[in-house]
Order: sequence, then structure tokens, then C-alpha cells
Amino acid sequence: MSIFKEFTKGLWQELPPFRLVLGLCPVLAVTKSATNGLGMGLAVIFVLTWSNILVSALRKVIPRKVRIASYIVIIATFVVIVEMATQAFFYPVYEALGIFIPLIVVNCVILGRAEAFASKNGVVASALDGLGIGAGFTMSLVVLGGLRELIGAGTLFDVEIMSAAYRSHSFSFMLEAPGAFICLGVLLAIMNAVSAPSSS
Amino acid sequence: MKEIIQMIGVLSLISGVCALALSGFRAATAERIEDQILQNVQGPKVKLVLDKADNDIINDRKTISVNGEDVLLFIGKKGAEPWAIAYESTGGGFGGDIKVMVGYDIGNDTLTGIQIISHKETPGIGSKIADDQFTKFFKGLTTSTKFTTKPQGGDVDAISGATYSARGVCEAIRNSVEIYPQVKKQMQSQ
Amino acid sequence: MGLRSLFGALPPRIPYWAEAVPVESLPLPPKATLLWREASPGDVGVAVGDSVQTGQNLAREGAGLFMSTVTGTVEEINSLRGADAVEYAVVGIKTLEVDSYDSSIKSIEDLASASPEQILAMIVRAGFPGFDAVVKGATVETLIVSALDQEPLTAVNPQILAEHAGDVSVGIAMLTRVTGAKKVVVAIPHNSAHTAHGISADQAEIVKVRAIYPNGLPEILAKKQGGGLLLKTDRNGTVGNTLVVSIEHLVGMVSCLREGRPFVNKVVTCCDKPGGELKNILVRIGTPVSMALENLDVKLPPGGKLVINGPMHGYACFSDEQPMTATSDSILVQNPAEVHRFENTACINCGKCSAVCPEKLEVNLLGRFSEYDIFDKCAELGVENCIECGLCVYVCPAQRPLLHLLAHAKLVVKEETAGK
Amino acid sequence: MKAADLTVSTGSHWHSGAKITDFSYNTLLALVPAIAMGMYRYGVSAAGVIGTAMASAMIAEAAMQKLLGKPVRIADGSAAVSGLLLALLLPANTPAYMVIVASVIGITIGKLCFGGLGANPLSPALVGWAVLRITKPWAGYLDFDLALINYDLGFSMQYPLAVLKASGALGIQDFNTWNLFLGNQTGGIGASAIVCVLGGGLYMVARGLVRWEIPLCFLLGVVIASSLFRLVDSAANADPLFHIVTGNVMIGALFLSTDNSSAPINRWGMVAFGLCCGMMTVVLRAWSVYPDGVVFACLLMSLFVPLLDKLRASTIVVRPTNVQITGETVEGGTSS
Repeated sequence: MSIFKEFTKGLWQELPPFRLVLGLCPVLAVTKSATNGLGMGLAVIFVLTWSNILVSALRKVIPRKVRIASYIVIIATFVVIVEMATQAFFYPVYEALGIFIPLIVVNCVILGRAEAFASKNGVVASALDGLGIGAGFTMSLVVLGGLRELIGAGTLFDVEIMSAAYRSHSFSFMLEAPGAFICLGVLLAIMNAVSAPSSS
Repeated sequence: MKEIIQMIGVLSLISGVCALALSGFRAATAERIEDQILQNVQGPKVKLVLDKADNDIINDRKTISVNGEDVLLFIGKKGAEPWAIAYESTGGGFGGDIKVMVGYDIGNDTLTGIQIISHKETPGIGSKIADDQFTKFFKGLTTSTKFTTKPQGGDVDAISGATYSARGVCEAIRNSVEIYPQVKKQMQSQ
Repeated sequence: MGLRSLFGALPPRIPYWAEAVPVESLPLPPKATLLWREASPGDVGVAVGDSVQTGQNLAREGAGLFMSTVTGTVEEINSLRGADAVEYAVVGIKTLEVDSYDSSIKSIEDLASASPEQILAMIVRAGFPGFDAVVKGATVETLIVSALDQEPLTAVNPQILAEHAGDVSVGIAMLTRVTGAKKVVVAIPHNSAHTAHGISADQAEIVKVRAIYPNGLPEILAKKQGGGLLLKTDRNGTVGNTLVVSIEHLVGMVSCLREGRPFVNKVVTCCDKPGGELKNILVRIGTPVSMALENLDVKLPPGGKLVINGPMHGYACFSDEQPMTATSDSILVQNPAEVHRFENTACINCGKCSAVCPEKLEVNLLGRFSEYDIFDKCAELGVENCIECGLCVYVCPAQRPLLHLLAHAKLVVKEETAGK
Repeated sequence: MKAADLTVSTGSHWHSGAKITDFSYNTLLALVPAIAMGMYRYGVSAAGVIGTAMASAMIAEAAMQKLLGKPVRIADGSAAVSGLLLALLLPANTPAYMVIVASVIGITIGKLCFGGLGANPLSPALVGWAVLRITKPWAGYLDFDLALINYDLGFSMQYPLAVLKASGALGIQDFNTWNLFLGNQTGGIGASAIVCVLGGGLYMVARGLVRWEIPLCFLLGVVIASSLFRLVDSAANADPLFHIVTGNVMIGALFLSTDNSSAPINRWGMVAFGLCCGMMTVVLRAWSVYPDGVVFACLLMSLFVPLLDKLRASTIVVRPTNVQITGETVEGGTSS
């Protein structure tokens, strides 16, 4: 039960972009479409889970003073693996995510989990934490990306949803950077409004 | 002292293991990545340039050496016979280098078309060089055409507001045409 | 009310009263109420039922000076928290018809030859306020004698200037000697028909000051004419080096010291409706407002406002039993229709308040910071420099209670710095 | 003391009579000539755009204030002004859905999300316009040459700034500056009626509702920057007068940049703000993708307002630290 909770907390209580308000750079930059969001999310799940596992396994070995450097090395390794793998096997996703895959290294969510959770907990709990937070992150990215894609381009996962008339005159503002900020802000406001009674 | 040695040791060990893992992974994927880049970046453009070819152009590529520089040559075939070739060349634009893929019909020495591979021109103005409206003009021109813009005494229509960018494209084509005889000779000799 | 020149392009001009207004004497009140600022009933040295004389010090031994202005029997000793958030000790005295004067106030026949210490002691003993810092030994660089009223709808000083112009030069000579001021300035309204006579150029400089609010406020006079800060005593010691004395007090000093009488009668201007005539009355300090109003046949309209000391930075009373003090200059009665209502609207950031602020404060920000209890920011923006002139409130299109907000922030900041 | 039935409050007990509505209602009044000119030129469709923009802005404001649980204050007229200013920047045949999206986003995101009137860091009308401008599939409707292609008003129907962008100073020789000043040019419904906008703006300045520093310095900034550009390359850049009488410069100087909450309130801040807006406008006209840069210049400079507002006479009075009182030294403290 308690172990399972490590997974589920990432889906609502500690939903990264909305609750922890962490890792906003990729959230805003890559969510031009639901596919991009999903791709980024999966990459983050992979990196987050594995770095959590490794950091947790090595937590007694790594000296405190060089822990951040060690975490970065570990995270960077997985990020480069992800980058090469997407380049080799999912080239369109690689093109769409571009610079943001290397930037996963400095994604606060991953370093934050390594520092705040994995370095203090066991391997299984850390793996579940990584999976859960990663899943929550992916979910948020897909929702945000989907919303922006639907309004901004009239499609969802590249499937044409809206009529052709809408698509040719879509509200592409949502695909621009300001649209991302506004969309994120509105979602944040809605989430705060929904969960306000429970927190007070 | 012991602490420092431990710190150095652990960090070096982690870095070493990571580096090893990465180099292994790189070796395993290098070939596929190169292939993917060809397929996805140059591939579509080459296919547009050599639109009448019926072979797999990306696979039928070879690297030849012209004036000491490597040129990646794409060969389009009609049936079994080589029909046209295409290779990339570079010209200076407004914001940086413009890379252009130029295709040649080796039968009658005309251009089968050009495509802009990459450029850094101003969006909305200079970027018009990548529009079909501009690139389709070059289709069917002979290699003896004067590839400079009209204000400079050539045959190419400049784009209003993007004269400099159009000049860059012309420069790339001139560079390409310059080495065309050598490329053709080498290709046929092989 | 103020004029809006050039369709409002220029800042509002709120002119001072220029003409002299004859003074009518009021009889003694049946009961006088005396207020003692920053004191508690424990500081009062008399008990209910005691008889007191005019000019008698009512403070207990060592507690300072709290002078009775009437002769009679003490009826009530109480305390009160004023609108300025300061504790007052209140003493109510049932008055007798005839004054008997306290013997400790002695006349000084020859003002020119008496020692400065002797004169200063007698000025303070006779009940003239504002000399605390001088008594404590602060240096006075500049002495400003102001013939301007502090507020519009007040006609005290023009009247005094018209009536007692001759005494001014004597008073200035005396005060210059007492304070040791290096620079003496006499501020006269630019449109005044009268001026001070017999003042030589080396004795004092006569300056014509534009008779528009807030040029008559001591803080503004000190800044513009004295080039320094107003002299006053606060918790941290003495601040500034410019002493501002109104011409009414100056003339009062001369006559009180000559006759050996305490300062008990004050000229007060009354105004009961906008555009109406001003009436000057001479009242005994301690007279309730109600008596002054009765005498002038003015009724207090229910829901209206009773403002002491002028429409701009004066204070509104909650009772018509508010007594007159040594610094009460005017009484203003407003109908409910004239009363300005504040509204709880957000600041629209138009910047009018900052433009009009004589202290160049960022009132728009201060108002907002104070509204949301961010007092450290208020201190940073210099809220202590606010002189509470009320001009920001006057121009605010959102009808925000800016003076209230700033005064509140000032109080909190002052308490916080004192607590450190 | 017994309490009488009296009103008690802090000072001042007088008020100048200024109201929040002064600014908005007078702005509406000042823009009447520009509206009239737009309607005369472009007919019912102009009226449609103006009506749609104002109505949707006001409805959006009321709905949002209701939603946020704030008192509904559409009567203060600020939403109507925002809607009107937005409409005056648009071509006469802008589709209604674009107008509605722009004014609703301008009011809700640009204004009420920040706390409503007075708290918005950017002018709502400009936020709405910018949203339209960067929405690529819609941008064609904002290209005056394309949008107004079916109108023939008896003067050159080419957008002067587009001509300048395409062919430099040579191309604009056909435009007569005086004609442009009279409003004989294509452009936004009201923004192109230069003389009407100027008249309205002067009325606002005369009433003291718009302070003269910003408009004057805005125009000065335009003159300075365009003169510099012309010094460097007189073939590619227009003369200062041309810049002042084309596009949105006049409405920008007098109405867009002077929005109360998104402009500085101190004199030197306003001067710097106006100069920067004007110069940025010319820079954007010369170097950006868009023919006109007024709106983006104003938006950009609005972000610097808190900084610009620091340009002011100091209020800080340092009180004497040590004051001698009867021989002993007392800490006077400094006041800041």
C-alpha cells in the first residue's frame, strides 16, 4: 500500500508541472502537439526512473560533497542514451523535440527527485517514485500538448479532429510561446480552483 | 585527505562507467543514426529534386572526391540507367550559409531542380527562397545559364525584399555548376 | 473649492482666504474641557472638586506643563484616544464668571532687556505650544514667522496681520534673541493688503508666498523658506532646525508677556456652508464647538461633518463637544450632501496623487502597500516624510482614502522603528 | 463626550470631483471623430467591428468579474475603451470571430488576470491585437493590402508602410505627406484617420487626462530614430514626417501608450518611456518582419514601466543623525 503510494502521488498530489511547478521549460517549449508531449514524457520517464534507481542504489557510496556532480553525470548519461535512441529509431520525434532532449539533463524534476527522494529512499521506492512522477509529467504534457494542438491546429496526435475550415484558419496563437504560457496558466488556475476546498 | 581521495575516486568511477556505456551505445547506433539523418533531412529534398527517378535514391549514393573535397552524390535512375545526379552546395546568405541541393540531368546537362536544405534567413522575407515559387524557376535551366540575379546582370528574378538571400542561392548554384563537369566525369568513369 | 485651471491640465489650485474678517468675542463657556496630548489622567495633579485658577499648572509635580485656561472647579478627569491615535488626558472644569490669574505668570515690562532664558521660560509657561525642542536646547537655524493660514477657509492670520501689524517687529526681535536664529523670514501671502511694519532688512527678510494650499503648512514653509526640516521633538530626539511660528502666536506672546497673562483666548474661523461668509470668533481655549455654533446660530445637520482645522488636513469630530485648543484655527460644518465619500476601489495608477504630492512621494505605491500591510516597503519609499496634507485624496479619481492609508503606514513604521 | 450624529473620516474633506470615468468617457468622446471617419470610409463593416469589439470586451469583463467574485464594474468604461482602441487598429472587414477572440483575451488574460483596472501591466487592447498578429493563419486579415483589396476610396490603396518595407524610400515618393496626414491612406478603421486622432488626443491633453510628456516624447523618439536611420541609408528609410503620419504612430502616441496602468507616472519616467517607444517603433519598422511596430514597441516598453518609474526626484530626506540636546548626544536616526 505505502509502496504503491509512491507511484500514485505523482499523478495528483505531486503532479510535477502543476503542483510542484517544476520543469516548466520543456513543458512550455515542447507541447506544440500531443505527440511531442508524449515523446518528451516518455523520455523523461525513462531518464527519471533509471537515474532514480541508480542514484538510490549508489546513495551510500556517493560522498555528500560531490553528490550533485554525480547525479548530473548519471542523468546526463541516460539523457544521451535517450537522445541517440530517438535519433536512431524515432527520428521525427527527435526533430520535433530538438534541443529539449539534451536539456532534460537540467530538468528540475529529475534532479529534484534525485536529491529529494532517491538519495534518501530504497531502490524499489525510488523506481516507483520515478515512474509515478514521470507518468504524471507525461500526463500533464499530453494534456497540455493535446489542448494546444486541438485549438492551435485542429488536430490531436496528428489526427484531424476539427473541420477542414477550422484547420485552415486555426487559432495558431496557442502553438506560439505566449499561447503556451496562457494555456499553462489557465490549467493551473483550474487545478487550483478544483482542489481549493480540500486544501483549506 | 582520505575524504578527497574517496570523492575523486567515486566521481571518476561513475564518470568512467558512464562514458564506457555511452561509447558502447554510440557504436551500436552510429550507422543507423547516419542513415536516419540522410533519410529524413536530405532524403526528401533529394527525392523532390530527382522526382522522375524510380530507384531508391538514398541507397544508391556514393562519396566521390572533387578537388580534394568529399562530395556526397545521389544518383537517380530510370530503369537501370543512371538518369540524373544531385549533390549539395553552399552559398552565403543574409543570416548565414544557405545549403542547396542541386540536381542535374546528365543526359542534356540541365538542372532537374533545386531545393533549399537549410538556411538562416529572416522568417517571412528571406525565407521566401525556400518557397516553390522561387525554386521552380530553376527547373530545366541549362548549366550555361548565368546564375546571378537580374540587378547584377544575370538571368534570375530576385525576390522583392530578399535580394540578398536570392543572391546566396545563386552563389550556391554557381558553386555547384562549377564542379559539375568533374563530378559527371567521375561518376561515369566508375 | 479648488479651481481646475485649463480644463484640468494644471494641478488644482486651492486658494487661501485673503481678506481680514472682524472678530466677535464669545462669552466664557459654562464648562471648559482641556486636552493634554500624550498624557494620562495619572499625570494630572488636581482632583475632582478642586478649585483652579486661570493659568494654573494642572500637571502633577515633574510631569510637565498642563495649563488651565479658566477659573473654576474641576468636574471631570478622564482619558481619550484621539483621531491621531494618541492618548489625551481630559479635564473638565466648571467655570466661574470672573478670572483669577495664577501668580506664577509674571509680566516682563521690558522685552528688550530681559534675558532670553527668562523670556523663553515665560513663553512656555504662558501656554504657547511648539517650543519643547527649543527648551531642550536644540539649535534654531531659521525662524519663520508665518502670516499664512495653514488651511483654506481660515481667516485667522490675515485678521491678526491687519489688526496687530505693529507688534510683529517687537515679537520678531524678541524671538530672534530667544532662539538665536541666524535667518529670520516673515512669510506674507502674495495677495495680502497688509504687511508687517517696522522690520528692517537686517532684522528679517519679508517673503511673499503664493497664497495657495499647501504653501502655508509649516512643513512646506520650512522646506521652501528655511531650506531645512521643521523643528520638532520626537522619540529619537530633535529633528530639523527651522522653527515656524504663526503670526497669531507671535502677537499673542508680545501682549501676554507684557501683561503677565496666560494665552487663553484664541481666534477661530467658522464656516457653515460652501461659498458662505467666514466668521471670526474669539473663544476661550476649552470652549466646546457646540457653544461656538450656537452663538453663530449654526445647526449641525445629521449625517454631516464637523471639521476642525480646515477642509484639507483637518480632522473630523465625532462629537460637537470637541473643545478648542491653542492650535485650533477653524471650524467647518458640512452638509451630508457635501461630505466626500471614500470608496473601496482599487488604484487605477493614474499618477495624479504622485504628481500633486508636495513631498514627491510615490503615493500610488504607498497606498497599495499600506492597503496590503507591506509596511517595510512603505518605509523604503519614505512614508515618514508624508506631511498628511490631503492633496492626494483631493485629486484621486478612484476616491481612495489615501491619507488614511498613508497615516496608518506612518504610524506602523514609526512604532516598528521605535521598537527596534 | 456624547456622540452626535456626525460623519467621521480622515482628510481631505474636500474632493476635486475627479472620477474614474473621466478618463474612459473622455477617451470615448475624443475618439468620436476617428470613429466617424472610419464609418464614413468603410461603412457598416467598420461599425460592425467597433460594435463587436466593444460589446465583447464589456461582456467579457462583466463575466470574468462575476466569475472571480469581484464587483462588476463595467460602468467605469475602461473595457469599452479597450474594445474601441482594439477595433480602431483593425481593418474594416476583420471577421467577427477574430475581433471577439482578441477583445476577450485582451480583457481576461491581459487585464483581469492581473487584478483588473490599474493592475494590468500591459494595455488590454494591445494584448488582444498582438494575439491576432502572431496567429499565423489569421495574419492575412491584418495585412491591409490584402484585407482592404475590395475597397476603392479614391486614393492609393497600398499600405504606405508595406510599400516602404518592400521598396524603400523610392517607393513612397508617390505618397503626399499632407494627404497622409489628412487620413487619405489605408490602415486601421480609426488609426489611419491621423488628423482626427490628433485632434482627439489634443483634447485629452488639454483636459489633463493624458499628460503631454508621453505623446510628445513618443513623436520625438520617432523623429530621432528615423533621422538616424535616414542618415545611415537614405535610400531604404523614409523621412521622419512620413513615419509620423503613417500607420499607428499617432494613435499609439496619444492613446495606446498613455494607458494609465501600463505607462509610468513620473515625469522623467514618462519622457524615457515615450522616447523609447518612439525609437523602438522605428527600429521595428526598419528591421522586423511587420510593417508597423507601434503596438509591439508599446508592449515591450510597458514591461519596463516599474523600472522607468524609478526615474524621479528623490524623496529620501536624510535627517541629521546626531543632534545635540542639552549637552548630551542623542541618536537622531536617519529617516529614509
